Amino acid sequence: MSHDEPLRLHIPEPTGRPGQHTDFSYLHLSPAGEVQRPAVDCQPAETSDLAFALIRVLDDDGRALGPWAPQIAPERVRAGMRAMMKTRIFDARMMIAQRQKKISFYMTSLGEEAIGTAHALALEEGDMCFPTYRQESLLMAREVPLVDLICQLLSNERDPLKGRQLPVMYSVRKAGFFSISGNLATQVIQAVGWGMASAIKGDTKIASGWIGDGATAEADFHNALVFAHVYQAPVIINVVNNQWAISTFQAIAGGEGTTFAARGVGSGIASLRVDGNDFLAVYAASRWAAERARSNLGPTLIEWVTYRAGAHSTSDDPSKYRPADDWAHFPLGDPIARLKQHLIGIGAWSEKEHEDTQKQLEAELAAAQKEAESYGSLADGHVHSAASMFEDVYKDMPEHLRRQRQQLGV
Amino acid sequence: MSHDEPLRLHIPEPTGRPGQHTDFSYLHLSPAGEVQRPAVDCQPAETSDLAFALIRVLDDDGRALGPWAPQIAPERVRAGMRAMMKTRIFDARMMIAQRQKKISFYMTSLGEEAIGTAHALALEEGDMCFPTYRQESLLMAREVPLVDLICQLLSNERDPLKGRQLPVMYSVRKAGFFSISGNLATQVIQAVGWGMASAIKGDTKIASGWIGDGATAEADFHNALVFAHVYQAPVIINVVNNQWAISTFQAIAGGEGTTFAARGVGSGIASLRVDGNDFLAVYAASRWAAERARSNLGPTLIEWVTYRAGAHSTSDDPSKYRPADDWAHFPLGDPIARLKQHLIGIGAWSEKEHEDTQKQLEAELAAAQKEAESYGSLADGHVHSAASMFEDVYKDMPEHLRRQRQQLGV
Amino acid sequence: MGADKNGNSRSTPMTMIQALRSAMDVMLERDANVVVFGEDVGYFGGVFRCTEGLQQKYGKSRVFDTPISEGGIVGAAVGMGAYGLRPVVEIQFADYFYPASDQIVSEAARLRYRSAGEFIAPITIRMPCGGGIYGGQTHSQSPEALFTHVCGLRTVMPSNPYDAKGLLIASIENDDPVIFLEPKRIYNGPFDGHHDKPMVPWSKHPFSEVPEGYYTVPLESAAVYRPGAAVTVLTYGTMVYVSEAAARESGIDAEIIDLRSLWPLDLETIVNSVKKTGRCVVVHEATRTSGFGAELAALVQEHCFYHLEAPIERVTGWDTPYPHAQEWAYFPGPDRVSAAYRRALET
Amino acid sequence: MGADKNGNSRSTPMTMIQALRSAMDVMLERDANVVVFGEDVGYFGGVFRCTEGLQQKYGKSRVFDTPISEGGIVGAAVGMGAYGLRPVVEIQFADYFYPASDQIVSEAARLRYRSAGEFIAPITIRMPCGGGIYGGQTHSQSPEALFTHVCGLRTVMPSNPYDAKGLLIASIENDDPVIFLEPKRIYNGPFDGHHDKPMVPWSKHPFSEVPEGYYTVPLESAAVYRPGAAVTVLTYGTMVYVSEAAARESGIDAEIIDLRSLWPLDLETIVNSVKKTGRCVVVHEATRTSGFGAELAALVQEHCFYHLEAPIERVTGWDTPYPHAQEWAYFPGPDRVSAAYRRALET
Ligand SMILES: Cc1ncc(C[n+]2csc(CCOP(=O)(O)OP(=O)(O)O)c2C)c(N)n1
Ligand SMILES: Cc1ncc(C[n+]2csc(CCOP(=O)(O)OP(=O)(O)O)c2C)c(N)n1
Ligand SMILES: [Mg+2]
Ligand SMILES: [Mg+2]
Repeated sequence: MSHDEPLRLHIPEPTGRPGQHTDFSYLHLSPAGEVQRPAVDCQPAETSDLAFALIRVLDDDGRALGPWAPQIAPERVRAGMRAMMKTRIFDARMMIAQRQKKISFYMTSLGEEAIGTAHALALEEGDMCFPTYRQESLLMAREVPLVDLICQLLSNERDPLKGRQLPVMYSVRKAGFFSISGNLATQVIQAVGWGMASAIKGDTKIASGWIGDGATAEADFHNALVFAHVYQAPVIINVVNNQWAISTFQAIAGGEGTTFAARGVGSGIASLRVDGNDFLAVYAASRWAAERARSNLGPTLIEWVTYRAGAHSTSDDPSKYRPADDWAHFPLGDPIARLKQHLIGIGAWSEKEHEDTQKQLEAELAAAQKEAESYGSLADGHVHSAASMFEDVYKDMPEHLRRQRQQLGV
Repeated sequence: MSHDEPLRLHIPEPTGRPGQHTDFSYLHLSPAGEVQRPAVDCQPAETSDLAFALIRVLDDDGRALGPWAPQIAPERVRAGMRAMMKTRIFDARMMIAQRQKKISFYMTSLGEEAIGTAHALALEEGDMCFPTYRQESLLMAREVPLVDLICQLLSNERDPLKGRQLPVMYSVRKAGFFSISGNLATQVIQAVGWGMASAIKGDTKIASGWIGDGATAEADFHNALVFAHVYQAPVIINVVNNQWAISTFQAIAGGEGTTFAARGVGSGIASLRVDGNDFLAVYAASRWAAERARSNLGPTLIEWVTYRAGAHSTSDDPSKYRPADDWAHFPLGDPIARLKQHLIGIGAWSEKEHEDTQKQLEAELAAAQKEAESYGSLADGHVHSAASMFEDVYKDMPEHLRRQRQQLGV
Repeated sequence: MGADKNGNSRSTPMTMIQALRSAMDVMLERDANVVVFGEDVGYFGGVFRCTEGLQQKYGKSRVFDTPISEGGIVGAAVGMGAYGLRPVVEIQFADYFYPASDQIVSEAARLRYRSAGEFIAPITIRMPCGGGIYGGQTHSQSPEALFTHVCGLRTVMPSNPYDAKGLLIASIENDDPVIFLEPKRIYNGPFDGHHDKPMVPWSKHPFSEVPEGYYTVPLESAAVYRPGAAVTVLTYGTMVYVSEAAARESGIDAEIIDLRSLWPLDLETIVNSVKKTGRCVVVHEATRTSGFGAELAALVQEHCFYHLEAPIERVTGWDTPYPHAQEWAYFPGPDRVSAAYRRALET
Repeated sequence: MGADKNGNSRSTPMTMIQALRSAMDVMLERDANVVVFGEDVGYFGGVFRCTEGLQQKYGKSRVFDTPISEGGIVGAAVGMGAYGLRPVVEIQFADYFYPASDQIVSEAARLRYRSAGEFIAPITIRMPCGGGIYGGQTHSQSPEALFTHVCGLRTVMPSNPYDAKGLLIASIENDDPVIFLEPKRIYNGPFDGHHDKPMVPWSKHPFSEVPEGYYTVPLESAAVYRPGAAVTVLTYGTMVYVSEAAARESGIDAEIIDLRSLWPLDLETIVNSVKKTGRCVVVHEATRTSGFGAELAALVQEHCFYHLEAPIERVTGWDTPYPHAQEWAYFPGPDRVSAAYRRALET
């Protein structure tokens, strides 16, 4: 250990770059069914090894194994299946609409559909999610009217957000879906605050905050962990580790040699690391965390291990920084295919039903899109009035904004 | 686990309030000599249990025990003893000067003298500390001219900081002591940046960042952990857990049911929890961390468990929020008394030498204070000129500041 | 002003601190959705004692201590506001709001707009500001201009106990996020800039008569603190008293307007006065460049150009950090303000 | 300007992006203490491609990716600056600087002052700003006024490739912290506000001739972009071209001053022009209230009061968040600027 050796800066690198094959062994997978399931009222420290293991229920043959295999009616799982498929179809159609310049910008959740879907099913009505831009599956599971969503994407005259927000920055209060911020990471401490408010009022509702692997590096994530821990807030902190943050690998966000779940444990928060492409594992872990929160047992952090199969957004080209076929090699597979295999295995689904559902959803979406497009789009100028731009800055429009509106002549 | 029970907000409380006796069992002490000492090149995860245990060398009888007992020449320990005593005397005298209104504000480090002292001895010349306002012991160990420090406190004409900073907000570059910020927590990520710079340049110098238990709640602490981990920066992150942050107990900062060291482990950083009132333990842990950093093995977080024996600052009255005699019951005792007992035990110190040193230091300090006071003080108006107020805002004074200086007529 | 507009006749002399505490007390009592939190505000009652006794009275889940994380404090408040509470949070010193910038600017200020009204952030962020207490650069700042530039925020600064209570209640009841700046130099008495003179307590000042119960002072309304004919002075906070001292000492009949609400602003009162006097001096303690005085000067020349007989003067803190030892060379005291009055009248 | 003042004669047409990249390239080459980092700037070369190829050329410890933490990026840069490096960091969009506020304001800007020169923060913080790309409220902001209010910072905004490179090199070499704002709408061509017309590439513009080597454009110096006699226009960034279009379309002989350095400012050039024209219009894209235009208006009336024949007009973004769908109703385009010219000339 000579002190004369010069220091050098360590820069983490992904295990695969364009033209290579990613070595996914860094993920440290556990076999399905192997990880213990502690009691809901366990101490946070008892989850230490869960933060390094990976909770999985579905094995490679689609069988549900182990203590985390949830009690869930097949009907609910089928609903989840539909919501996942709907999410994927929605994303695919909207991508096309963006390429056709009908909508100005889009972000898909391809490959991550299980997480929001199963999580939404595990929550109760009235619970509030504080999502990022990649949780459209929460909306699909909560059956939000598609026309409203597409009008938001089209920024048209029926956009519920009056054309103010970029496409995908939804706000759907009645579905327990908080207004999405363009500034990363701000919403998790807000979720904690919402949960604290529920506790202050003696309510029974819980909050669920969402953040990407990359955004956990933002300081606001720390604020969320500290406040959630100190006040034992009834909140679930979801870290969606899809391995990438635009062009940077999760190691650049701090994932190297540790896990995002481990951060939670270190902060005194019960934490789980879960196969995010395993619908049943997502459901089970979400239920565990929700029950914990609702029983005054405090917050849970869940790291969902998944893969961002598509581009970061329609402005991005991932083949510049990672192998083009990376997703095909991702060891946790495709959440829809995996649940399909399981459902068929237990006799609750069939190839035919899958195809029928696909067609039916395609039709439903086509109809919704058609209707939404009939209300215009940003491209054709059918947007909310310029006058509406001055509203909602304050509750009541102050003098200076009235003056400015007048100056604009609207 | 009924869901109908209302939620409630948990608000952590200290285990003692004015008029009570604090129950210090929450500290979870380990006996001296019991905690393992992993190899300097261990993996961060191998320090998991160290983050919950407490590294201690000196037992109640002043014997140095166990694998952490450092190799250190008695002469160095004696130098440390002197620096600790000097710190305490300095603090006491400056407190009096503040009460006499000679200086406008003061903060003591009473009870925490071992930490900066032993840490400074464990670093090398050229290493850079990024301290808080409670690390004057670093300066004493590095034998910074006392007159300069007192001139800073007096804000007088010889204040090296030109009267710009509150007393105690020193900056002593040549002693490896970075300019103290009044805004909490900002300096730790800067320490990480400094360490990264050293690594970028292939230098051999390391950085040492300092933060209080309370300030770890600030988001900048997270930035420091993330960057230190990602780039394996050659840095030591010192968390001085003196149990209090002004009036709030360390549980309000997130210490309840976990430790501050655990945060480090969760972030993938090797972390130690150390008896901060045990000079030898401080020295040993600091050496371990410094060697790790200097050998390209990455950062270490050290939680120093100690007690803020005095008021937060001269503006504070701790008897309002904690038992007045709390320190007397603090189980880790007084660092000076403990080292004295050890040194006498090994025959390297005596009561007489202690008294002589005390007297000699008192005299040295009295002389320094006298000289410093001869250069005036804020109270008597012997401060840097008003014109100097406009300097150093930029490297070269821009036009508008020249204009403003002129307007002031100076 | 000793009498209460709302018919509540019992008044007591209060300091600013007592008045602010009384405002929170009244609102905690009236509205179960009001919660108060911040660093050291719970058990201890705040480093300036503004929340003393409130935790004992309303319980730990209505009034509580927080981790030292301004970003966390405001972020949590935004979430609570979305739930339906009305958080009143304290930033220990205005100098420490920066870690909360993103939550204030990108979240609280924009939430109603971006969600088209689905979610709102009806939060009040109290922060002691200003110098004059030898606090050095991190206990003296007046960052109001960093807030007035952010659409969606309201910025308020009272200058006396009566207004402090009435404006704080109005702010807590307001559905927009309010930055409530408290000039700490006048917490315990009006301060006219003569730091070498003995402190005057609030009890000697008429605006320290404060109704014990509920009342409001409306936002967006300025007060003519001292009517006058020679020059219009636009100011707020501590500088109201400095401007008054300058009027007294210079013998210049200044009309001193205490803005109270910085933004949105009571422009009408300003314009009427400047049209009358034809001269205008803006006084604030914050650094000059891009300070709120710049906006005031820009507005006045826009709206009163043809009435102005002299350039609008700005008397402000210098464009340097607030120094510790040179505090009184930095502070824009009565002499500098008097000189500006004279310059404004020279032509 | 096709020729290089410093004797380096080889010039090439460059876009703003290429010019910025070239500035970093030159400085990475010349000074081993220059390092470049930020979100996605390393392997990928930046979401706007400004750092493309630099990591390959200078290695991973000179040009690297960072965690998504603007506070961490600037905080680390301050520490590196204290060590002796010259960090050049990118904030992906100016809208995302807020998490770095405390490190910028309380640390970088004050370090030299508070340490009496022992430590400095010679860092350059690049950030794309401004709208016109349908980016909505979090990809369109122009927060310059939040920086110009902070003493100790320099704020710079180029409007063309030549200046972009020369100013960026000057900023990197400067020992003060510099906020370097890049109007992203003109990264690939000058944009005059006519969003429905085809985009003009930089290659058609004389200032796209950029020397390949080292040269600087001095800080604190404005450029008269278009000489004129009727009215002085104070502007910067994208708005230079909008102001020019307005002059062309209105037929008004506007003297357009491109400030380039917002603060510290080249006041002399401004004052000389206003004294000549007697009229002044300030144009910026940022929201109006407490925008940098307020400071400009305040300064101009302070220094040119007796020469002014009409109120100083401000043409700015409205005081609302930057909306997505109503982008062109928000953007202060040539029509609004022309109308202001006319108003300024009316009297
Ligand atoms: C404060 C802030 N900084 C930077 C950005 C730019 N940005 C948008 S998304 C993104 C990557 C986020 O990655 P991750 O959190 O992993 O989420 P994912 O996109 O993978 O779902 C970045 C850097 C931003 N929106 N906000
Ligand atoms: C950003 C910021 N917020 C708040 C403060 C006010 N403040 C100064 S010291 C302090 C307590 C710090 O406690 P801790 O970190 O435990 O350090 P200790 O005083 O115990 O050494 C607080 C709240 C500050 N200086 N900066
Ligand atoms: Mg990601
Ligand atoms: Mg402490």
